[in-house]
Amino acid sequence: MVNLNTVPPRNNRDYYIAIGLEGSANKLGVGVIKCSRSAHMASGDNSHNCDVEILSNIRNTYVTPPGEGFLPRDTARHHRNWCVRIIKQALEEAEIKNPHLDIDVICFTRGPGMGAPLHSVAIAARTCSLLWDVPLVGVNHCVGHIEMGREITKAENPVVLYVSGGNTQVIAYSENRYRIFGETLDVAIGNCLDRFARTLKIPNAPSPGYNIEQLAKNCKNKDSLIELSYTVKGMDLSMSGILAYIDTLAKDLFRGNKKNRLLFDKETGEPKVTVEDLCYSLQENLFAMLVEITERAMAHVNATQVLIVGGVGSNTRLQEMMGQMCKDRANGKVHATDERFCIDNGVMIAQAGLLQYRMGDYVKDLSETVVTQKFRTDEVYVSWRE
Amino acid sequence: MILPQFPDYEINVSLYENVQNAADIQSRVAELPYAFIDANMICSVEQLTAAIYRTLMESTYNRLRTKTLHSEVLLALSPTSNIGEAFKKFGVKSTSERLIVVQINENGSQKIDDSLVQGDSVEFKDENLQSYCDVDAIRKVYKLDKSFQSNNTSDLSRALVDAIQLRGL
Amino acid sequence: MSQEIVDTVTKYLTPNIPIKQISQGAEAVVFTSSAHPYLPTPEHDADGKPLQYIIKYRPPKKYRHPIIDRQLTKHRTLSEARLLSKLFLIGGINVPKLIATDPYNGCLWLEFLGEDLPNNSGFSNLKNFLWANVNDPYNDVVKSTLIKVGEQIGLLHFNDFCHGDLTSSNIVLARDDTQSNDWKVFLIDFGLGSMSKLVEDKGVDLYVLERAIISTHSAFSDKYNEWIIEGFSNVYNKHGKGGETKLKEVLKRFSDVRMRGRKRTMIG
Amino acid sequence: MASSSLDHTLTLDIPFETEAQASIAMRVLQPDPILRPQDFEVTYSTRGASLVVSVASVDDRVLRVGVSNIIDSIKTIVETADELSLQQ
Repeated sequence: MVNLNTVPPRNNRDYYIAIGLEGSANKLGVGVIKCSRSAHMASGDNSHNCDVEILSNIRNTYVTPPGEGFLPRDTARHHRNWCVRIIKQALEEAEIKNPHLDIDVICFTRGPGMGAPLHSVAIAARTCSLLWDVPLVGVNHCVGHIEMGREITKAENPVVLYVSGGNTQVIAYSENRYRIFGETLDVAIGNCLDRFARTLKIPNAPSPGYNIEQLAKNCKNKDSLIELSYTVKGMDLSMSGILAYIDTLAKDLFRGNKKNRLLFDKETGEPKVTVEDLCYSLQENLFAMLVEITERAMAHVNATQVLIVGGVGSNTRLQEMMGQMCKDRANGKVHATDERFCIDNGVMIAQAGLLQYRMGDYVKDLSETVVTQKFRTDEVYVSWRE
Repeated sequence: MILPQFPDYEINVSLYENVQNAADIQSRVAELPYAFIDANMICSVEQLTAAIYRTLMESTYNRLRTKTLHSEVLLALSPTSNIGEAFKKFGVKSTSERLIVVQINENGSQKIDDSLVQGDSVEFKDENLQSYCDVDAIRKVYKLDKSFQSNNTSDLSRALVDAIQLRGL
Repeated sequence: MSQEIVDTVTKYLTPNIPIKQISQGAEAVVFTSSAHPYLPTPEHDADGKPLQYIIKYRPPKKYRHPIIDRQLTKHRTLSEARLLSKLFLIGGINVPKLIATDPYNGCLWLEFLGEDLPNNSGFSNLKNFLWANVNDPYNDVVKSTLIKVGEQIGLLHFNDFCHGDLTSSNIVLARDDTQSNDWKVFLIDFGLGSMSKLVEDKGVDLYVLERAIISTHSAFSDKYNEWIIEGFSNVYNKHGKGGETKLKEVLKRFSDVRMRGRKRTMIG
Repeated sequence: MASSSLDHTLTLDIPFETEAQASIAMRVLQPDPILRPQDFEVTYSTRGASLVVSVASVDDRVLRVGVSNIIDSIKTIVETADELSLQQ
C-alpha cells in the first residue's frame, strides 16, 4: 500500500508546495507546484492523479547560433547568469512570501545531463535549502518527465517513449522501477536531429528539431522517399549510420556534387531532391523506428497506453504516427504531454521530487546532492507506486 | 481436391505404376492439358501439393513464369527458375515407370482421361511415394549437402517444401 | 480496430479457412487455423487430435510511410521464411516448420508449437513458464530448460545466425506429452533475424535476452542468466580450442555491450 | 607522496554579510568531489563572517582552472544569499 501522506506539509497547511530547478541541458527551468494532501493519496496507487496546481513555470533557453551546438561550459555560464533571477521570478509569480514556511521541498535535477550545467544549478539549490531551512530532493531527469507526463495525462501505467537531445528510451514500469525496454545503441534522436540541423545550418531557435519538422511539413514530394536504412534491433535502435548517410547527402547537395545521381539528374544536372525532402525522409524513417520499438514494448508488457515525453515529443508528426499505432492496436490511447511539459522544465522536477519527498525520501546529508552525468532511469527506486 | 484458399480451382492428381507409354506421353507433353511428373522425384504428398499451392498463388498475383498452370507446377517443384531444367528433372522421361498426372481446372470439373496413361493406377499417398522415390536424385536436384542429415522422409520432405516456397524470392 | 485486420485476412484467405486470433505482437498478428493450406487429408497428433496451424500475418502499418511499410513487410516475411528454412538444415536447432510463404500479403503459415500451461499460466513460452515456476524458481526442470535455451542460442550463434529480437516470449517450449518434464526448446519469430558473423550482433542478442529476463523475472534473473550462458557455452566448448576462442570473443563482447548499455552517457 | 608535490598554493578570504552565510557557503561547496585529487586539493573553512578557501595544486594552470570554477560557484552562492535570503 502506498501512502503519499506520510510527511505532513509544513506550517500546518493542508497542501504541499514544491519548487523544482532544472538545468541538465540548455534549458534552465524553475517551477512551483501546489498539491493538496487529500485523503485518497493515503492509500492505493494514485501517483498519476495528485491534483497538481502549477503556480509558476519559468524557463530560459540558451540558444546558440545556426550551425553550433551548446557546449557544457557556456551552458553552465548561462545557467549561473540566470538562475537566481529565474528562481526569484518563479517565487514571485507563485506568490511565495516566506519560503521557510511556504515551501515543503526544493527539488533539483541530479542527473543525467551535462556535468557543469547540472552543478551550477545544484549549487543554487543547496544554498536555497540552507538559507530557507527547507529539505532537498535530488531528482532523476527522466523520472521527472515520466511523472509530469502521467500527472498531466492521467495515464496510469503507460509505456513511456522518452525522446530528447540526450535520450531515446522505451520505458515501462515494473516492480518499483522504470525499466528500460529499449533504447538507442548510439546517438539519441534529438541529438541526431540537432546535428542534422547543424549540417543544414538552420536556426537553433526555438529548437533545431522544430525547424526540421517545419521543413518536413513543406516537403512537396511526399509520395516518394529517400531510402534510408531501417535499423531496429529488437527493442533497440541505431541511428548513427542513418545520420552519417543523410549528412553526406546534404553536404553533396550543398556542394552541388553532380556525381551523386540520387540527388542530381543524370541528363540535366538539375537537383532532384530538396532540403525539405531530406528532412521529410529522415523524420519518416526515424519516427517509424521509434513507433515500432514502442509498439514492441507495448506488446511485451501488454500495455494499451503510450506517453511521449522529452523535447522531441512535441513533434506533431511523431505524435500523429504514435496515435495511429495506438488506434490500430486495440483502441489504445496516446498521451502526448503538451509542449510546455515535453520540453525540459522545472515543474516536472518539482512533481517527481514531491512524490519522492512525500514518501519520506529526501536528502539527509548534502553529500547526497552531488550531481551525476550518468544516471540511469532504472536506478531510481520508485517508492510512490505499487 | 480443392485448396481452401483457392476454391475456384479443381485439382486432380493420379499416380500410376508400371507405366508402359512414357515415351509417347513425353513426346506429346506440350499438347496435353496436364502436368506429367516423374514420381521418382516426389517423396511426399506435401512436396507436390506445396508446389501446386505456389502455382495458384503466383497465378492469383499474376506472376506466372510459364504459359500454363500445368507447366508452372513443374517449375514450382524446381529449386531453380530454369524452366527447361525443371522439365528435365521433374517431368516425364521416356523411361519413366511411375508417373504422377496433375490436372488443374479453373471453374468446373473434369476428370483425368483414364486411357491416357497405360499403367496401374494406385492411390496418391505418402506410403506409395516413399516406396520408390529416388532420395539421392532428389537430394542432388535440391542441392542438399551432406551436412543436412535427413533420417526420415518427413525431414527430407520439409526441406523440399522450404525450397519450393522460396524459389526465386 | 483489430477487427479490421481480421476482416482483411479473412477476405484474403477466404472463409474456407477458419481463423482464431491468438496474439497481436508488435509487427504481426498471429492466428491459428484448423485448415492446412494444401494438404488433402488432415493431420493428427500422437493422441489423434487434429493439428492446428499458425498463420502469421504482418498487417500494413498505417502509421508509417507506405513505401517503408511495403519494403519492411516483404523483407521481413521473406527473411523470416529464409532463415527458418536455413536453420532447419542445421542439425540440432529447433524452429517451427515453415508450411507456406506469401510475401505479397505478408503471410506465413507455420507449424503450431507449445501448449497452454497448467493452472492458467498461459501459453508455454519461456516467460510464462518461468512465471509458472515462481514458487519453486530454481527447480531442476527450470534449470535444465534454461540450459537448453542457452544451447539453442549457442547453436544459432555458432552457425553465424542472429535472432535480433531474443525475448522470453520468443522462446517456446513444447513437450511430447503433458506429463513429461522434458521440454523441447524452440526459437520463434525470426522477423529481425539475420545471418551474421559479427560478434557485436551476437553480443546484442545475449544482452537483449538478459535484459528481458531481468525486467520480467528480476528476483531470479542472476541464476537464470547464468544457466542460459552455461548452455550457450556448452555448444562452443564442444568445438575444441577454436570453439573456446570464439566463445571468449562473444562473451567478452556481451559484457562490453552490457557495460555500454549501463554507462551510456545520457545528456538531458 | 602526492600532497608533497602540490606546492602551488593559494588562500582566498571571502567576506560574507554574516557568519551564518559564510558557513552556508562552506557547506554548499564541501560536498563536490575533486576530479583529480592527485593534482588539486581544496579545503573550506570559516573565520568569522569570512569563507576561507585553501587551494593546493601541481602547477599554475591547474590552480587557475580550479580556482576559477570555485569562484564561479561562490558567485552563485553570494547572489543567491543576496537575493533570496529570508526577510527578517
